[in-house]
Amino acid sequence: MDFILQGLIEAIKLLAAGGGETYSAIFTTLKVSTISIIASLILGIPLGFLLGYAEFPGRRFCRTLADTLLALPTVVVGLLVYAFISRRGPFGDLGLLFTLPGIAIGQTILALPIVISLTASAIEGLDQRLRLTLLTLGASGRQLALTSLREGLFAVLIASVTAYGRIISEVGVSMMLGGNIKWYTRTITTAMALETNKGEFAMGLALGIVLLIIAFTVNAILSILKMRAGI
Amino acid sequence: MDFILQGLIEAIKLLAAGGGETYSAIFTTLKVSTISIIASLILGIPLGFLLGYAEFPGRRFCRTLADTLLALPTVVVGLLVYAFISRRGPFGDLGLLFTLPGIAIGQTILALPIVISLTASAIEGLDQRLRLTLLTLGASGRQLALTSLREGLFAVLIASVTAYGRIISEVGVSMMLGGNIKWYTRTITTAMALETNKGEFAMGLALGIVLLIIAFTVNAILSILKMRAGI
Amino acid sequence: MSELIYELSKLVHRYGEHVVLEIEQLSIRKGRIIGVAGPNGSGKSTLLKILAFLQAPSEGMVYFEGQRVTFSDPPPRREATLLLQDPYLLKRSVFENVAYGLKLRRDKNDLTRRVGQALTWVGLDPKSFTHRSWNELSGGEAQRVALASRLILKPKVLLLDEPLASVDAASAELIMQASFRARRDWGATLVIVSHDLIWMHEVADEVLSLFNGSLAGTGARNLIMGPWQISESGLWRKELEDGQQIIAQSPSGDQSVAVLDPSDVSISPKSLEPASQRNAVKGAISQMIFEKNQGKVLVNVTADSISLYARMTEDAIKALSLHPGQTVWVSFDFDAFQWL
Amino acid sequence: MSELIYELSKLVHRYGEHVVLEIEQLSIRKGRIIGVAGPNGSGKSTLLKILAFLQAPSEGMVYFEGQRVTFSDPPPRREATLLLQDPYLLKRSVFENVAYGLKLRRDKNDLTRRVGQALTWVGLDPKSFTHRSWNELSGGEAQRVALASRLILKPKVLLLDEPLASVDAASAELIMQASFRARRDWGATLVIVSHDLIWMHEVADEVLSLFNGSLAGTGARNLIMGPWQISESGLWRKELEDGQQIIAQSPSGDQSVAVLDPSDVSISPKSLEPASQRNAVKGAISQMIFEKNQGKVLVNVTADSISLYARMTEDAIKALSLHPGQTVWVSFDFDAFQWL
Amino acid sequence: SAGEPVLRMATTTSTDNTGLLDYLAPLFQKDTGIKLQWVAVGTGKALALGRNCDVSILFVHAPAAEKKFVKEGYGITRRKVMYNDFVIIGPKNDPARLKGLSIPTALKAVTGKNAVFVSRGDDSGTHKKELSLWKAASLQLPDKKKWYIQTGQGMLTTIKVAEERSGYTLVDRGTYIKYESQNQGNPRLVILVEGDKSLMNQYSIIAINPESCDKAAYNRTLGFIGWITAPKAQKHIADFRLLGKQLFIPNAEQ
Ligand SMILES: Nc1ncnc2c1ncn2[C@@H]1O[C@H](COP(=O)(O)OP(=O)(O)OP(=O)(O)O)[C@@H](O)[C@H]1O
Ligand SMILES: Nc1ncnc2c1ncn2[C@@H]1O[C@H](COP(=O)(O)OP(=O)(O)OP(=O)(O)O)[C@@H](O)[C@H]1O
Ligand SMILES: [Mg+2]
Ligand SMILES: [Mg+2]
Repeated sequence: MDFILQGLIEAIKLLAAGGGETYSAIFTTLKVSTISIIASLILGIPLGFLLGYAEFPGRRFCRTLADTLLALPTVVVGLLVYAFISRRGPFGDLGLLFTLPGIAIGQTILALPIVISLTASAIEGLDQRLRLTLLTLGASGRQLALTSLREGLFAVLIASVTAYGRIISEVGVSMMLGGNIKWYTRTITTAMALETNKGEFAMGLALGIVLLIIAFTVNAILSILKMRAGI
Repeated sequence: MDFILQGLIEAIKLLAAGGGETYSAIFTTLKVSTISIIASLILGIPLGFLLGYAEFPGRRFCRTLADTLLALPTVVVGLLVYAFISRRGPFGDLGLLFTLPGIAIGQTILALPIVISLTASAIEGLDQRLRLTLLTLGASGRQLALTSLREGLFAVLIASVTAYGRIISEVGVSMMLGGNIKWYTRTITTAMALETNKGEFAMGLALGIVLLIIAFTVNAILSILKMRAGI
Repeated sequence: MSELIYELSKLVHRYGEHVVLEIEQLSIRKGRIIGVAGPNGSGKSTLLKILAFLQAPSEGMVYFEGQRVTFSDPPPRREATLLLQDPYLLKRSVFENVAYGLKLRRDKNDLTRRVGQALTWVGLDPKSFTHRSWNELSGGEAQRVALASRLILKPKVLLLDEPLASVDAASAELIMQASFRARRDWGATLVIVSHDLIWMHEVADEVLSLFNGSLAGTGARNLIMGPWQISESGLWRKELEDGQQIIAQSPSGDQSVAVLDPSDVSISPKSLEPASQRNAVKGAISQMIFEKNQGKVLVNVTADSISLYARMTEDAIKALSLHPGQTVWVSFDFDAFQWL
Repeated sequence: MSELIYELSKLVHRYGEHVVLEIEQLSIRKGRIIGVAGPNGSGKSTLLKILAFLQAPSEGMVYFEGQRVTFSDPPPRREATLLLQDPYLLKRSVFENVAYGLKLRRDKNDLTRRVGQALTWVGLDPKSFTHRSWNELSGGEAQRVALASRLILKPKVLLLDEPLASVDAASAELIMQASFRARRDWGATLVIVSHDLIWMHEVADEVLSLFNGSLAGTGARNLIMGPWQISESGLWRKELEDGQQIIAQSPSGDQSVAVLDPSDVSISPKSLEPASQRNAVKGAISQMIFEKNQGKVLVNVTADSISLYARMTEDAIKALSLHPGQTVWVSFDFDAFQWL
Repeated sequence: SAGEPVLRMATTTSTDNTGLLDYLAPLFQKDTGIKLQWVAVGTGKALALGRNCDVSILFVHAPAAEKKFVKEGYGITRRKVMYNDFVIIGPKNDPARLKGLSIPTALKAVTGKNAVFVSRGDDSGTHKKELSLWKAASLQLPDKKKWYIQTGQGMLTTIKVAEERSGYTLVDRGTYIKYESQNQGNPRLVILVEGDKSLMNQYSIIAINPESCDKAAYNRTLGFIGWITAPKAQKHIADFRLLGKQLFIPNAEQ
């Protein structure tokens, strides 16, 4: 029990200290998660839109597949990507294993089903009249997509927030593909896992709190932006 | 690379074998994840509904908080719950540590923000006229909630699917609170982590595939039910 | 005289800073059918939402059956049911939509029969409609399903916001019948908003006019839109496209809308010249409508782009032997206008 | 004779198994204003959606400006714009809503002025409306914003589905003006669906009637709803509540709707008795409407719960000196009915 | 299985990953009727679980930390069970030429050549041993050096990193044999330095002090300690093999 309080104190100390291992992990986390969320949104939103709007055979199956992949465990992602980017893998020569881009690839794959599934249901949930109205006003396919996304912005935002939460909180992929290498690929979560395994529960919790503070900051900024935009 | 193919073969073997360690882990996973998803839906849907519909001071802050908690790492949940149910913790006497109910508590906490946030935005996304229509037809508060959820069923379903994906794929909580005890609290994901740690990548992947087959089955059933219901 | 069901007093409603409703006093007696007319944005829907207890007014008091309605306590919402201007159907079958309110009240006796009856009231054949899904309906059919789901509740008060929008002529007739039936069978009080003045004068005991949020007498009104130009003489002038003109005293702005009481308008089958204080406009009779409640006739004259109503007695019409299609001269005073 | 803009041939549209539209042949000439009337569910909106290329017909051909429209290739959607029956505004300001279509076309010259102009056409003051949000509008205001966002596009074809629903009288007039302006200024062709027959006869060059998905001549129609009862003589009978009755030959079912051409109905100011093959119903004239395009007068007689139109010449009216409010006898043959 | 007496143990990953406990637990249950359940975690976490009374017995290999644990009163009756040894492994081509060197010279050679060295960096028994080796060689810990990679992960994962980076690492023999077996006896990393006395890896068993944890199943704990240190179980340990190689050498003091 007492390590909870200790963890809080420790968290403040960590943040107050400035520099050092914690800040290295914070920056690594921010760097990787930013790349991953951007990549997964760029890939996922158009796919989600297609899945939500377009009519094509097998659409229902694709939807079920995307929903299934919400259950993709980090370990599986880690293993699969590892198979491709390890020295013995087809992309071994790129030297991506145990690097930040390596982690980003894994995290992007992890977050993609979330972005796709939630975007698709956001689009499916839109008022039927929207599509007709846009076509009637002369929207082309791309314009239809952009405006629909903008009208469903609120729901697309929550998809992004959910995906970001998944990315920033995951351990398995960072551990396997990043290697938790100190000063280099150690993220807050891998550091946390390490401290916990060492029995340094207070320290583990402190890092967790630091992570949540970061997440809160990101979400608070988003919330203010949303309020400004009147959503 | 080769372990991917190996993993596929291994997965088929595991499932074909019947009984044994794998089936024990499958049943454990199904048992725990079912409890967790039901608990998180029972707790999360009403809270999400309140957050999406009710007007109260601090609502925006609560929303941001819920969004933040989407980034709750499994390790933090594990540590916090551990603090309470460890022998030295306030609920130590219940002997929940290293048991399935122990894991379920952690997973429920992990999934709650997903259920709450996605339900809240599903409710916020509902047509404004729905609320007025229901009031006009004489719906009481509870009836208003139930019908709104039913009208937003599609979005609430995707919340559940996302939460289920998170629950069934997580490792950290099961590891920390369940202890990965063979025949007892070992789930597919903790077994997977163990195999991977042991360097048995093919076996790890095989378990991952088994997990995804389970998730696919669940989602396919859901998809058929949705189709029947005409959603 | 029957008792009052509603009493509104010193009612003000604002959206933001903008006052959209300001009613000093309004009483509605039990069992009456009240029509509410008025241009777009005059506050009709806002008034109905307040009467349905869906919206608390910014200021003022609402009494329902003599009781002050506090909008913080759950108000007596089940007593009054509103058909929204833009009706919404639940994503279910027609049957479920119509039966929904009864199910909420755990009143499940004889549902099939009652749903069928309610559908028949609005002119929908139960056989072909009960099992349709909400999205397999045309606009007018959906509108009528929404109405049926209110009628079936047999509420004390029925508030209908534009029940005729996108409904066909036969249904307009049926909705009128349904309104009468509601009053006759279960003593309902009705408040109906519509832009179809003819229909409304047939169905309603009394038609309230709302202008800019205020009650402005009863009955139909002529509206003449701007732009108005100031003329040399200091009077304001609206030019019609055929060169005729309408002259008015002091509008509140060059885009003001002039309101003219049809009772202030006369019609002559013989040529009239504009006089010093009186407009004369040449046009053709496009419609003549009998106002049942007043026993008078509204004559609608179209002059170029403008359409004006004059209210006349049957005798005057007979005397002048007016008929639709006839060319006539309409006259009214420069100062007969109210301004919006 | 100007060229054709639309040609429809052997058109069939189904929802599931249910045929809702079946048009053997329909041509629309450039620059015409075509009205479409018909009861709810007769297929009007479906027809407009096909003309707007939003929906491919189940069968048949659509030609636009002489070209066969293939709905699989992107059809010429920018040439024809449809105002939906249940209009939808984007969750943006009024300005953004009205400017949206122009922005899609990357046509951003002078936007403020053009948006202001389009708003003025529909009777909304740009100053007070441009900056409002989509959800700060009354029903009729929203309807008119939706219309403005179509007018601003100056499309070759304007398809308006119930533009008058929930719009006030002044706006109805303005919408008529806007329709004429669209034809005059940029040669637009218009197809307008409305239940307001009077308005439609004023605005349209020609009014098509749809019944059960088929074109059924032009002009207004009387509808007499069931139930019909079989009488001893083998004829069918509808009883009015005041004891009068209407007799018909062979309806297709006891709930059938009878359609009666107003030209087949006569009116007499003197008492008439039902004859062997002819109905006579006593009622009162409630309206008289001048049909500009036909130069005839529609006389609307209300008999108990039924309302019937008779089409008469001006001279006949003058001769009988009919006027609203007057008690009259309406007569028509037993076999004058068509059945729905 | 609800009625079965259960003994809960926290242990390090090596005893679990090698399969030793899977092999011993059924034998123990057959002899005593007690069901052994174990949680395989890092040494530090194992000690923390012991401190919090979540397990009744520890089976770990970090002598210094263990002594401290007992001294603080959390543990009681610490008994040696078995040992194996640590070895330094590296790529077959041995770029820093470590083969056959003594431990201190080998570490100096690594430092001198900036050769990649992969460290567990997780406070595990192995990590603690490695730290003590740097100290014994009078070398400063090369934290933050580019060639010194601290994984903070388990042994096999750390070996994978070393393999990927063609680096050296310190490993316990049991895990190395497991690694060898996974690579069909033809691993990329081979043993280069071994046999030094300082490389001994002692596993001990500690009972949780029933005075500090009233819920600890002290009787069963004593039962297990008695069983595993007895000659019969000691022989089982000696018999436990992988690829035909013995992984642990029992050394319980009778
Ligand atoms: N949510 C809102 N926020 C701000 N202003 C609003 C809002 N809703 C309505 N208004 C404004 O309030 C006024 C009254 O609106 P209301 O809907 O009551 O008019 P109405 O008489 O029903 O008009 P219509 O005939 O067009 O339905 C209008 O000027 C409208 O622009
Ligand atoms: N999506 C749909 N699925 C099945 N049936 C439909 C669907 N949409 C419309 N219908 C049916 O098709 C027929 C024609 O509909 P349509 O909307 O064209 O009628 P309408 O003439 O526009 O009627 P209204 O005056 O009520 O708007 C109706 O009987 C309606 O019930
Ligand atoms: Mg309104
Ligand atoms: Mg329609």
